[in-house]
Formats: sequence, C-alpha cells, structure tokens
Amino acid sequence: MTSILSVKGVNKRFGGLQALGDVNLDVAENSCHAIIGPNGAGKSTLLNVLVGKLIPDSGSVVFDGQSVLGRQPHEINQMGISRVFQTPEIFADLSVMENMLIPCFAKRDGAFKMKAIGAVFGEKDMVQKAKEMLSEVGMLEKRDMIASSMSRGDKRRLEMAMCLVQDPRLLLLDEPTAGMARADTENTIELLKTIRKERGITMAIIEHDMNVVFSLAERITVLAQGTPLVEDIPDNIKGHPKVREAYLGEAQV
Amino acid sequence: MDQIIVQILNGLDKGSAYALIALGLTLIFGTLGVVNFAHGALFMMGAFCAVVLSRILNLSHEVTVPGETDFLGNPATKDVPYVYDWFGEAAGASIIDWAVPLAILFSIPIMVALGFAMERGLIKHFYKRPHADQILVTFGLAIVLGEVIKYYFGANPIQTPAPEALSGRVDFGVWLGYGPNAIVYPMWRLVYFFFSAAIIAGVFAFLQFTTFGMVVRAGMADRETVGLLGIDIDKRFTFMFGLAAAVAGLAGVMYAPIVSPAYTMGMDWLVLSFVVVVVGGMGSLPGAVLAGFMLGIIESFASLPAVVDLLPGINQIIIYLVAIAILLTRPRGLMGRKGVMED
Amino acid sequence: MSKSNFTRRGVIKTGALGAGALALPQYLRADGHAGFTNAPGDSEVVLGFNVPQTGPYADEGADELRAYELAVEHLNGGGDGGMLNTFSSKVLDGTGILGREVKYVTGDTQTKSDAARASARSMIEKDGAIMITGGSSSGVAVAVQALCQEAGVIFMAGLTHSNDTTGKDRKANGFRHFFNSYMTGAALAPVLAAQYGTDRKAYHLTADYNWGYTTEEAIRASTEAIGWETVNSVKTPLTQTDFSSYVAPVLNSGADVLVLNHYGGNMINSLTSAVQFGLREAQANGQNFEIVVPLYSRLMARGAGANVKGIFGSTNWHWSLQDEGSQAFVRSFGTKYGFPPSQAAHTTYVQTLLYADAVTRAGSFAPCAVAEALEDYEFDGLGNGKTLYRGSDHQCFKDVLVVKGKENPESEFDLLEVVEVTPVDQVMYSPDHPQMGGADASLGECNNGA
Amino acid sequence: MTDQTTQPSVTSPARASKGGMFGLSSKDTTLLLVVFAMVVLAPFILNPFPEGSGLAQFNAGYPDLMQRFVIFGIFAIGFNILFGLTGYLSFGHAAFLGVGSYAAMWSMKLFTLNVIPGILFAVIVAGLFAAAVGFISLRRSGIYFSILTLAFAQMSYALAYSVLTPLTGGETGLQIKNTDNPILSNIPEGEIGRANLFGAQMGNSYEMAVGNWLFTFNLGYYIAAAFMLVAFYLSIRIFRSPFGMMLRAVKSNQQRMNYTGLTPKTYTLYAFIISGMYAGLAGGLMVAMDTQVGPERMFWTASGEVVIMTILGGAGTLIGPVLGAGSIKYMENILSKINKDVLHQWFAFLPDGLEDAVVVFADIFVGKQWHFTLGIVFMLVVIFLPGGLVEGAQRITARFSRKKSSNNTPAE
Repeated sequence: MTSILSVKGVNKRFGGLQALGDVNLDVAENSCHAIIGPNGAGKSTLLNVLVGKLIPDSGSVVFDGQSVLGRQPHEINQMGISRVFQTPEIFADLSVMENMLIPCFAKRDGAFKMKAIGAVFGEKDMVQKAKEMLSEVGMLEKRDMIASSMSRGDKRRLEMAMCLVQDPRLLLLDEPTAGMARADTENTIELLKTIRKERGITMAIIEHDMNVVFSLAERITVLAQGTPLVEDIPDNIKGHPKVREAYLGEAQV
Repeated sequence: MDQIIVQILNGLDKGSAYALIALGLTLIFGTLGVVNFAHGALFMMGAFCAVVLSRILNLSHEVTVPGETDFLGNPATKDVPYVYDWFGEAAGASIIDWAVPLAILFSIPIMVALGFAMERGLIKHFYKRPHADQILVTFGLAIVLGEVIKYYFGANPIQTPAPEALSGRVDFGVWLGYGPNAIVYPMWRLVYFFFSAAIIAGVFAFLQFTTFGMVVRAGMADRETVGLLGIDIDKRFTFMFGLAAAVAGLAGVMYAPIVSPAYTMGMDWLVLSFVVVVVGGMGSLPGAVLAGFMLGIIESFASLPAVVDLLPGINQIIIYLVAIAILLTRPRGLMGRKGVMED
Repeated sequence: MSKSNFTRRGVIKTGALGAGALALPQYLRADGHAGFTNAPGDSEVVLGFNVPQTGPYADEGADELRAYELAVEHLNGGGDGGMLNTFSSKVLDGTGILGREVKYVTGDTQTKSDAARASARSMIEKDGAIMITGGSSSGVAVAVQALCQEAGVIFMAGLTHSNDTTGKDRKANGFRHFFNSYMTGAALAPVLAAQYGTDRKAYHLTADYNWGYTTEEAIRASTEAIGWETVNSVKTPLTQTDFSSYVAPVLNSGADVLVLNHYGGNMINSLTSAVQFGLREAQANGQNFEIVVPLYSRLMARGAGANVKGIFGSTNWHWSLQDEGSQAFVRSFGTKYGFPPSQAAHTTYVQTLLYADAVTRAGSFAPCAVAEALEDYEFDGLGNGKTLYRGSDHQCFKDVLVVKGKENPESEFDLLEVVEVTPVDQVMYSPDHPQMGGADASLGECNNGA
Repeated sequence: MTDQTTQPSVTSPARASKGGMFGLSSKDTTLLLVVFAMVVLAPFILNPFPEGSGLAQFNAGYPDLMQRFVIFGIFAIGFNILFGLTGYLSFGHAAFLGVGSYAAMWSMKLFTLNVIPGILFAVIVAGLFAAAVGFISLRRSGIYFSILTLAFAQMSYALAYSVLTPLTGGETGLQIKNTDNPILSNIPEGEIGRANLFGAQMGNSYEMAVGNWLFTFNLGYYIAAAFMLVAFYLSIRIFRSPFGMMLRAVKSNQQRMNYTGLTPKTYTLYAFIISGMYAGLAGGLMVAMDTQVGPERMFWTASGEVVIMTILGGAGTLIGPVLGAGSIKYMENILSKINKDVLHQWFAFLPDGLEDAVVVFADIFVGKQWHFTLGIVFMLVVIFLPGGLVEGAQRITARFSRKKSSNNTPAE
C-alpha cells in the first residue's frame, strides 16, 4: 500500500521540553490510522504539526508527495487534509446550511475568491452538494437552524459533514468522541465506520478512548513522551507490554 | 544633559497621569471585562471635585463696601467667604489655599460612590453584552457627565491653583550635583509624581498582599474558576469599580493645578488612555503603568525644539507612531495577556 | 416654478404664506423682483446667529448669543437702545430693519468647520436667514464666509483674529469688525519696546494651525522691526493640554521673552505651565524674563487666573473703556445679564448693528447693496472710536487696545486693564500686504445668490 | 419597517431565489423598494409640518440635512460591511472619509468641477489608503486592531491640521477659490467655480408649495440619494453573497475558516477596503454637495460617530446603520437649533409661571445642551433595545401584527 502521509524524523522542543522526538509515521492511503498515547505524549503537538499550526524544529512531513512544512493551515487544507477538532469548531452564528456551504465554496473557489455580488443560494450546485451531505449525516431537516443552538452531538456531526463535503484525501480526527455520552459515542463510531466504508476516506485519529480506537482503526501507533513506541495492527497492540507500560498510571481506559 | 533630565521629569509627570488612568481602565476590563469609555469622564469628575471643593470653601456672603461703586454705578459689594468668619481671615485663607490637597479626602467618597452607582446601576447589566454595546452605553454616560459639568461650570477651563507652599520650584539639579538653577522644577509636579507613585504602589500592594486582592487577581485570570469556588466575585468586582473610579478621580484632583479642569478633558483623555492601555497590553496592570510612563517620556522628548526642527509634526503623532510600532512588533502590547479582547 | 441655488424660504415663511394656500400645487415664484437669496417678506427678517455652543469655546459662544439677543432687542425698539444712541449713523430707529421686525435663529458651530457650515446652511435653506454672523475661531469663520459667498448672503464675522479671514481668504460677502494678527503685532510692538526695551530675545510657542501661524508671523515681523531677535519658535499641537515639555526648554534657550501664540484653553494651560516653571521670576541675559500673550480674551484671563497679572497682550475692546458707546453698551448688557460684556459680545453686537445700519442706508437687503453700503464706511460711537470698514478687504480699521493683566482685580470680570490705545494709523496696512495674501488675494465678485 | 438580519431564517434557498427583483429575494426587494420610496419622497416625508408653524422647527426636509442623511447613511452602510459582518471594529474610519474629501476637492480644484470624476477619485484614493491601513492593521485583531486604525486616523488628522497645511489648508480647510481654475472647466477669471454635474449645479432646487407646506427638491440631494441607493443595493448584494457569508464566518470562527482552506485575513482586508471605499464615496459626496473640507472630518470623534451610528441603528442589519446615521444627524441639526426663544413660542399657551418652568426644564435638553440628549438617547437605546433602532422597529411591527416573531433574534 502506498502511504499518503509520511512523517520522518520530526522533532519539536518547547523550551526544555522535548514534545516530539524523532517521530516517524506513515499513514497508508485508504486506511484508518489511530495515534494513541497517554496525556502529554505529544499527540496534539503532532497533529498541530500536520496541519501547519506548528513548525517542527527538524524532520519532514510529506503529504501526497508534497512537503507540508512551512505551509499555512488553509494551504494544507487545500491540499486535501481536513481536521475535526476535539471540541467542535463550527460557525456558531451561522445556519447549518451556511456552515456546509462555506467548505463547499472553499473547495471550489480556493482560499480566497471575491464573489460579492451573486447570492449564496443562487449557487445551485453548491447548495445541492451541501444538501446531499447533510442528508447523508441525517441533518437535512435542521439546515435552517443556527449552529450554536444544536446539541453537542449534532455540532460534532455537522463539523464532520463540513470536513467530508470537501472530499478530503485525509481526514484528521482529534478525539472525536471526547466528552461524549456513551450513546453519542456509539453513534459517532457508527458514523465514522459508515464514512470509512462508503467513501473510502483515509483517516488519522488521535484518540484517548481505546474502545473507539479498537473499533475503528486498521493500524495503531502508540506515542509516549513524544516518541512512537510501537506501530501495529489493533490486535497486536491490545496486549503489547510496552503499551501497558506506557499507559500505567492511567490504567482504566 | 540637564534638558534631558527635565524632559524625563516632564515625561514621568505626564506618564503618571497616563498610568493612573490606564491602571483604572485595566482594572475595570481586567476584572469585569467591560470597555469603559466613561473612564476619561471619571478623571474629569475627579478634577472637578477639586473645583467644587474650592467653590464650597469660597462660599461667601456679600458685604457692601462703603464709598465704592461697581461697573454699573451701583454700590460695590465684596464677597467674604464663610470660612473667614468661622476660622478667622488668616486660617480661612490658608484653608482655601489648600483646597486641592483637601479635595483628595473630599473626592474619595464621591468617586467611590460614583463608581458604585455606575457599576450597580448600569455596567452590571452589560457584562454579558458585546463590547460594542458597552462602548455605546459608557460613551453615552461620558457625554452626559460632561454635559452636567458644562451646565454648572461652563466650558472655560477653571484655574485651580496648588497651595502657595507647594507651588514654588525645587532646584532639582542641586540634588544631582549640578550647579544651582541648572534644573529647576515645579514643586507641585514632583508632588504629583510621588503621589501617583504612591497610589500605584498602593493598588499593587493591595492586590498582592490582601486576600481580597488575591481573589480579584484570580478572577482576572479566570473568572469562572473563581466563581466555582463559591466566592461572590460580583461584589468584589463592584468594589473594584469603585476603586478604579477613585484612582481616576485622584489622578484628576491632583492634576487640576497642572491643567485647568474643563468639561472637555474627559473626551481629551479618553482616546489617549485607551492607547496607553493597549500599548501596555490588555489585562496587564504592570503593562498599563509601564506604557503610561514610557509614552509620557517619549512624548516629552518628541516636543524638544531640536526634535521638532528635525521632524516637523513629530510631536503631533509620536504617541500613535510608537503605539503602531509596538503593536506590530509585540502582538499583545508590552505585557498583554493572551485572549483578552482579541476577538 | 423656481430654480435656485439657495431657497427663498424667507419669503414664503413671512410674506407669501397667506396667498400660498390658493393653488394646489402652486409652484413658488422666485420673488423675481428681489433677485437675491432669502429676500425677506414685508413683516419680518431673519438673521442667523451661528456660535459655538458645545466644545471648548462654548462660553464665548454663549456670550456672543447674549449680545445678539440684546442687539435684536435694541433693533426692534426694546430695552434702552444701547449703542443705537451713540452710533454716529442715526438711521436706525428701533423699528427693526427697514420696517421689518428682526427675528433670529441660532445654531451650534461646535468650532468645527463642517458643523458650522451645516448649521449655517440650515439657517439659509430652512429658516430663510438673510445674514449669518458669529463664530469663535478663524477656521469656522473662513469656512462659513466661503459658504455665504456661495449662497449669496452676507457674513458678518464674529470673533476671528487670523489674518486669513480678511487676508488670503477674504470674500466679497464677508465682513470683519474684529481686529487681526497683524494689528496685534503692530500695536503691541511699540508698547513692548517701551516696557521691555529693544534688546530682547524672543521664544515663540505657537499653536500649530493657521491662526497660530499668522499670529506668530505678525508678532515676529513687528518685534524684529523694533530690534528684537527671535531665538526659536516651536509649534504645539492644538490638542496639547500639558505644555511642560514645551515650556521647560525655554529658560535655557538664551531667550528672555516668551511669546505664547495660543488661544483659549491652549493659552490658559501654556501660561500656567510657564508660571509653574518659574519663568516670571526668572532672569535671563541680565533682564527680567517676560511673557507676552498676543491675543487676550476675558475668558482666557479668567481661566488663567492670577497667572495673567502684568502680562501684556492685545484685545479688540474692553468694557472698562470710558467712551460713550462702550458705556452705553456695558450699561444695557450689564442691566440685562448682570455682568459686563466680553469683547466677543461687543464685536457681535456691533456687527449686527452695522449690518442693520447698512441695510437701512442701502434701502435694500440685497447683499451687494449692503456690501456697497458697508464698504469704505466710516462710523463712530460703537466703542472703538472712529472706525473704517475698508472696501478693499472688508476689514475694520480702528484703534487697538494693548492691555495687561490687572494686578489687583476687583471682580472676576475685572481682569485686564487697558495700557494703551494704539491709534489706528499705527496698525494700518495695505490690502496687498504679504501677510494678507499679497497681490493674489481678492474679494471676488459680490454674490446676491438667486 | 422590518429588516432582515444576518440570521439564516431569511436566507433559506426557497425564499431567496423566488419572487424578487434585481437578483434579490422578495423580502430584500421589498426592503430596497421601501428605502427607494423613502429616499425619493424624503422632501415630503421630512417636512410634515407647515411653514411658520411652531413645529416647523422639526422639519428636516431642507437640502443640507437631506444630503447629510444620505451621505452619512452611505458612510454607515460601508462601516457596517466591515463591523457588522466581520466584527472588526475600526476606530479610524473617518480617515477614509477625510482622505476621500481631500481627493475630491483637489480633483475639483485642479481638474474639473464636475462632481463625478471627483467622487470617483475620492473612492479610489480612499480605497488605496484603506488598503494600506488595512494591510498593516489587520495583522492584529480585537482591540489591538481598533487601536491601530485609531492611531492611523489620529495621525492623519493631526498632520492634516498642522504640517500638511499646504496640502489640506490646515485648520481653515480647503474651499474653491476664485483663483482656482480647473483645466477642464472654463471658469471666467475671478469667478468662483461651483460643483456641478455636466453643468447643473448641486445647489439647484425646485420648490413646490402646497398650501402652507413648502417642499424642496434639490438636485444635489437626488444625486447623493442615487449614490446612496446604489450603495445600499450593493450592500444587500454583498450581505447575501458568498463573500458576505465568508465575512460572517470571519466573525464567527476564524480558526474553522483556516482549517476549511480559507484565508480570513484576506476576506477581512477586502471588506476593509470596500468599507473604506464607501467612506471615500461619502467623503467625495460631502465635497460635491458642499465644496469644503476641513481636518476635523478625520478626528477620532468622527470615527466614533460612525461606530455609534451603526450600533445605534443595529450593527449587522441592512437598514440599521442608515437609521442610526439619520437619527444622529437629525439630533445634531435640529435639537441644537432650538433656543429658549423657540421654547417660549411653543409653550406660550401655558400660564406665565408654568411656561417659564417648562421652558427652563425643556432647555436642558435642547440648544447648547443638545449633547446631553444625545448621550441619554445612546444610553436608553442600548439599555432597552440591545439590537438598536432596528430592534425597536421590529418590536413595534411585531406588536402590531400580533405575530410572535420567533425569528427576530437580536441583530448582534
């Protein structure tokens, strides 16, 4: 399998703290790759490096043959990487429909386009695309709601839809079920599974919750103290002694 | 060199007024998250406390002066202040002479009451409202306060002199080893500087060493957490508003002999004080003080003849130029905290 | 149907109303017989008093308004008649102007040229004002004067001291009774020479705008002519309140006179700073250090308090003058308001009378006729002695008062004393004087509007 | 009058694409037509009281004020595109108005007295200046941005007042003089040129008397009004366009925009430039209507005024800024002219003692105290109508139609 994202020898220090130490990671195309690790293992730092929010001290990050280092977050998105946040980042003051349309326009028109005259809803194909995506995640009837007035689960779902409507080559998920009730978590897992199955999008998940990871991931990298500990298929990770060791102290996960 | 020292003194003086006003402003939006466009007006109210007290002390009754006539040919009258009657002419005169320092005591209850009334009556309804609404309502209040003052005191600046004993000059140069008369500096300005320094130190000490202050500082850092601890932060914030008003008022009282109070001074100071606060960095008390002194000194130097000759007009814009330069090199001003009024 | 540049609302408001209701819709005919903007009807005439009512000069504006109200009262035959009784021209008889009762509208200039013009336009377009007067700064005077020129009404300037008003910015429809920077310089210099000697080194602090520039230019020229040397001149921002950083370098600059080309609050605060820094007690070049304030007003003297004692300056008029006209004015103003009038009140009162008189003598409200009646008109009895309204620049020429802060004031109004009345000949200049815009300056054509 | 807020209830696809004209939804079309009608009929609407009556004082239907209404309306509409949509609070917008005015003035002094080139020139110069200021100021956000814009405007003001006097006329400002002879206009020697549109002067008026009423139709006003209608129409289009949606996204969540592949700063910069051009247009029109420009036009209080107009009317709403601009200019020009004399006329019917008491009380709010009323109005509106005047209008409509307006959420 070809790898779509390849991280090589990435180091990042914050003052005296080695946040990432020589991280190597390959995410294969059309796979679901999970990155797990205890708190402070460097998961979030790694994610921020991938999306261009942080620039590593050394190493390389190559996406689909192109380096992402030094690029702005919006450029990286335009390359085909979408990110779902730990707490849903949506346009809270806008309607659900508008939330969907913005990524549609971003995908079609690029990072900036001056379209100051035509009406938003005059763009039939965009509206159509947004509607289709909304019905796929089961939110079509909520399209006129203000995003901020929805439940947390719906917000998460909306954010996911906003990412998916861009047809990303790689979807980065940052603890997609953090803080969710059990039922919501199950729903989210189901949703992600469906997306995986039907769309074949490559996913990289950063997750705390082992349950989520083992039901979704096809490959798992365990990060500890900024360094990859092991990388393997889920079944092998489950009983891996090093993983247990790393998670010691926060056992009941 | 002596010129440089004088300008540093001038800068420190101007800077202490900036610093006091900025300190109060920062206290208010650091603790309450409110943009107070009426803060300049509070400064103005303070200055008028001095005017009012001196008017009160000068309250007089008329005595006819025999054998003289006024400009219309009527019998001339002379005003004799009541304090003369009560304390005798000499003591009465010196009470009137000391009106401005006495106004410090006079102004504190007035300014604190004004601050309480503002916070309880108006500002507290605006904690959850957008900053734009806060700006509009406090700006409206500033206009109203200004107009009330104009209604009673007119628009002309009102001379409010320092006491005779403090309006002389200090031969400052001698202290530094210069010859006599090298650096002569008005005594009242030195008084103003030390007074301001004392107030600033007092506010910092209060926040640093009292439980009350610690809670407030914690509240500035993270309001929700402190609220969760079951501390009634609101009451303390009301008090902080009173404190901020008093600080602005005291700055105004003592400034009255330096710049004669006029109702326009609230608006004159409004913009500058915001520039000072923002240059210092939002939410940072030391930043506000530092920026105040820094801008005061820079402004003083920019008005030196040699500088103005070299760059005509520089004295008009220096504060803004410096503000731009600082904000572009330091995203949150000198010492600003992340996330305070950045959106 | 009417096509006009500015409306003739005065007519419909006062005259044509009764007939106006006849036809629906009736297109108003421009009172073609009159042929000028806002020609008044038969019973009333409306004057526009445009003064600062908010902002730093609001008190001065309030005093101007008092004087205007008094003038209107006198013109309409009320009160004791004030200076109507002492005015050399006797055509005004207390029956209004040309038999029409004088009405007035007021507005707020805010001491901003935009607001002043807006207010003046509203008076012309809405209220049908035939003449606009007032103001307390040269920026406003120049802006409103230009507007009146365009609109075709007469502008009788209020307090404006910059040379520009009747210098490079002079207009055919604008008239100024107040004196100007040049006259201040010319009147002050001989007194300064007599008081302080001719071997003096002056340091100027100048407000950084047009009036400051013309005043500094005038004072420099006239003091240098008597032998003074100008060692430095520093411009201070209009918005400055604390002048310490400008005043501090003065003492060691080698200068022995400080000239404060400041007006209003600027002057109050710069003088306060100068006194606090001890300039008044200082010695320089073996002489006493002196301060000069070219333009005084009572409000400034009041604001500066004891600091003005003994400081020389100039003023257009002072209520302590003993001539008949001044006394009459002080009496009627003082009786009505309880305190003596300021120079701003005096100049606006006089301007109103002069306008009414010119209309009466011309027998017409048409601006060009009024202008003609005012041009090169000589009069007396209005407090400044014999006065000439010069035709070539519409500036009044009269004696100038040199005053100084009184040592022992008896009341809050008794702050200045007249030191010398400089005769008009000394302050004369040619209309194309370089300080007055040189040969380029011209009044242009007078404009009747319509 | 109701207004469409930025809320999505009005932007659902079905309603947006049907029934309207000029590429607008039917609701927007209605709004535009209402505004059009009000602007065209303003000389009637603003002059409800007969000449000579006591209440004629409240008439606002004279050219100068009508011109000011639409010009400041344009200014506020433009400001709202930046502030209402992106949430970026510029505290220096008056600088663009001033720069536009100076540009138009110089175009008239040197080039032609026709107002069109002057106005275009004003828009272009203000746009360029806004691009420069915006490029620098938008490196920061929140109050830091506000102070940067304020600093630029204050510097422009201070320099225009003082050292730039040769260019700006300083305190006395610039007017057309009899020595000005624009190369494309043939002005007879010594005559003062006037602003015109292909020969027709801005001051030209057509007066109509109906009974005791007098209505003035002023050419300058209608030219300014035409610009205002176009500006208003464009602002509706911008509000409803993808660009406008992006601007609201900037206000809502810049982080999400970044991670959606968009550049919020670029969008904001363009909004800043557009809004600067609106300010320039307003500035150019001011000079066209009244050939004069002074530096106070750029003072921070002028910048503050447009902020207040927008908030007072209702930030982020389409019509709010126009209402806010209108009410402030109305108070400034009408209240300030009511003096004691006028009050005595009004209350002459009361017994003497009572009349005096009433006059003394009323005098606190008018004439030289008109600022006092202004301050009180600001406070009352923001306390009781958090969404500005538009919310007040909505509440009234809602009460009259007895319909629970569930979708009329506050405009902010």
